[in-house]
Amino acid sequence: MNEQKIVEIDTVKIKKRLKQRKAKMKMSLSVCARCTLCADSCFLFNNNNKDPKYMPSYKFINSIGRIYKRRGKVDRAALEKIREIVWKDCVLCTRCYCPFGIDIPDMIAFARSICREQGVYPTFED
Amino acid sequence: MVKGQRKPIDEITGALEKYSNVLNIGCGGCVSVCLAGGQKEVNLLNAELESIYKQNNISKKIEGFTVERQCNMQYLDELDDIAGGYDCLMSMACGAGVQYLAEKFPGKPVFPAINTVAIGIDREIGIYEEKCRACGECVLGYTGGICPVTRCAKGLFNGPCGGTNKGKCEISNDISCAWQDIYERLKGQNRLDDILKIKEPMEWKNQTQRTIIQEPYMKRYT
Amino acid sequence: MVRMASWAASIILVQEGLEPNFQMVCRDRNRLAMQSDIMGAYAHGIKNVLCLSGDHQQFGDHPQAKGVFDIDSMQLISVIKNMRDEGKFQGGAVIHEPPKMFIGAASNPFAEPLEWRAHRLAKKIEAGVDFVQTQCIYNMDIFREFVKQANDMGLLEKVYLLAGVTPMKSVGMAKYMQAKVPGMDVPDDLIKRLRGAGKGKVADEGIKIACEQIEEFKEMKGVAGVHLMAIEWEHKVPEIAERAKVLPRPKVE
Amino acid sequence: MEILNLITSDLLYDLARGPLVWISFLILILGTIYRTVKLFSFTRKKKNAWPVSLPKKKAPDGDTDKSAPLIPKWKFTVFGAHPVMISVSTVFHVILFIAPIFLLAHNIMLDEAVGFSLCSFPEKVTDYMTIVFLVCGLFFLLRRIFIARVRAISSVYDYIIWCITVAPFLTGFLSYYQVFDYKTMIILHMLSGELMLAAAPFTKIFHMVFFFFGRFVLVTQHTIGKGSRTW
Repeated sequence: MNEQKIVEIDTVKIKKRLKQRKAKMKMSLSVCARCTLCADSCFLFNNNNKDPKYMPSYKFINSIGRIYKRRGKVDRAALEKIREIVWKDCVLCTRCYCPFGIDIPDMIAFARSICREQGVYPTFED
Repeated sequence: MVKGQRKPIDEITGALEKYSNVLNIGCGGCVSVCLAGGQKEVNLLNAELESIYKQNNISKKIEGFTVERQCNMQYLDELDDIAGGYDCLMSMACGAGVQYLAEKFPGKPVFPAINTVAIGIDREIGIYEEKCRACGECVLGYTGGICPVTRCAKGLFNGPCGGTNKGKCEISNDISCAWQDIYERLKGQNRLDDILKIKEPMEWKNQTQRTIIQEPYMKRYT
Repeated sequence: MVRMASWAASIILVQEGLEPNFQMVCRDRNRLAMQSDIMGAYAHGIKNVLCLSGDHQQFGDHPQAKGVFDIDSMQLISVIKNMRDEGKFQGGAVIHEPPKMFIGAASNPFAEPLEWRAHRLAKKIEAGVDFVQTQCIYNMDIFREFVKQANDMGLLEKVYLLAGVTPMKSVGMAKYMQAKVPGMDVPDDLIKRLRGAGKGKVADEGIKIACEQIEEFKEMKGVAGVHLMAIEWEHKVPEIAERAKVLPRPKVE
Repeated sequence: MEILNLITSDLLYDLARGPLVWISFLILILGTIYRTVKLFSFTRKKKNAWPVSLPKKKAPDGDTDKSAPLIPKWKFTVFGAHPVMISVSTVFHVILFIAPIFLLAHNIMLDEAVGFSLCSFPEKVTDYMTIVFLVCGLFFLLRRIFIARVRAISSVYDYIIWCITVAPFLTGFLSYYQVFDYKTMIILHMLSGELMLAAAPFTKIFHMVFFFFGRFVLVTQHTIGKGSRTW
């Protein structure tokens, strides 16, 4: 089947991509007050015994947030963890609520596209 | 994605009349994106129903649950332990989701709370526009990316008809003539040759239920 | 509005010794019904068929009806031509007694985009049309331009173009047509002229205008004839024809 | 002891009540302007993406909820989901803004410095306000420590910001009642207040501006009003 090619993670490329949408992402990440009011707007959070890992804020802080924090210098293992978050824990239904109006789905989608570009995406073995 | 719209409340209460224990099932897919059938809408509809029943002194239990997508059995399986306790199910998914849910629980009445309207696009949050009728034989390549099946009231393939009225459709001044738009776009791209050819009658592929098997999976299923 | 089926009315006309023009619209029938009707009409001696898309069902008193529009007028022309010349139905089956139909279509020189109209006529000709009836003509400038363009493209040698003429009964009718009827171009000058005719003489002026038009069409290169549509004024047709000096009817074999 | 000496030194006292106040206000104002301008610069005016005319009817199938009884809409807002959190948060933020502005002591100083002052609340009112504020702050802190979902996304940074926000109120309150050494407290009060002002534009406290931008200006599903800009 479609074997996922193991390729070197190109951190330069990630950095370049981060730069493209730096303003919006950094602003969104920096103003998040960690208030957790977004939690209940995610039906996955409600369906999974209110497990914090399904909170919209948790998902973006630990995906795109993590990539930004390390300025793109992430390794394959980190990206694979992020893959689990952005594909398995989020369906991009775009319905999360943020009291400040932070565009969470866009950040998840951006994390997805960075992962995809690095050859890290859901495979058929999952 | 698929676009839907909630049914009028009277129709919903009418459908549920004989049942006292209802599970309202939302869908986190397309209908959630178009603000018609996600978790939030499930909660809203349930609250609305509860207040109606309370007003009329009817005792009914209405509960909600939202699955990732109702068009995939894997996600419907989440309902195995839940659905048993209800005497009817209501689905806020598109027509496909409702049918798959009904197939999963053949012994239970399943009612739709949504009218599935179209395959469409998000113009803005809350404004959705039909773009495709899933005719099964896409002609967008020669019509400049404007669908005559969806947009032309008569579904003409060799338009525009004589009723075009200053770029508007004959049936309404609010609808722009699809074929005028096709003409303008192709003219801009210097591709008018495309519509000079006579387009043969369609082979309508949406006349019977269709099943598709993607090429790489042919071997697996045939 | 529901009217008697065109094939039925046509049969009555055949029985009266006239040569009817059987109209068929894509709105009401799918390709099977259309081909079946063509066969039936031909069996009753109907020889002309006018292929139209049809007004949308939203007009009239049955707006909820489902429009068929299985094929469009262009495709209908091809289908009938294929029946006549190749002796085959659209599905490919052989017709033992192909209907020898004289195929007609409509053309509207006044709908946007104007410069495309001649091209659409060209498509109809390529599809196999024998004669074309135009929309009611009021804006002569645009019509002349259209005929010139069609002549330049060599279209009018391949098709009989019948210019549509509808005499105006009243100023109200002209204004209604100008504002409400899609694909109709009624210039302000015409309304002014009708108004200028004075009380009780508007109808006469309307007929006079129609006659002037017909005179011009007689001379116009590429115009084969006139299609006189005296809307809700059918009893006036003989009078108008007489005044336009198009009587007696030419014998056609 | 060295540090205590330094804190209570006249030099630091003069510094804190003199230039540092102006510097911190300058940072607050310029920083806020800078970041707000930036917000506008990387968002753009929203163009109408819909066709010139929309169908006049509500929808093809006309869902008119006229027959539906009015359900309390607030139940489906964030207030309905977390009434306590939202109430506490609102009170906290309101006091955060108005208490310092209308505090008598601040206004007297303002009057001495520039010869102009705002009206003041009675001292008793600001006193209670401060107590309420501190209770709210405590609520936030406990929430951050004990509620799993909040803990899951909390880091040292969040606690630091919490300290920066609460410290001026705590020290102000303590100095007013002359608990501990007054001079130390008042210097700490001034320093922490200045730190909060200076930090606001460049930390997550900037949500004070982003909140209004995100909810009133940007177009999202939860925009209040129509919204005019998009990313």
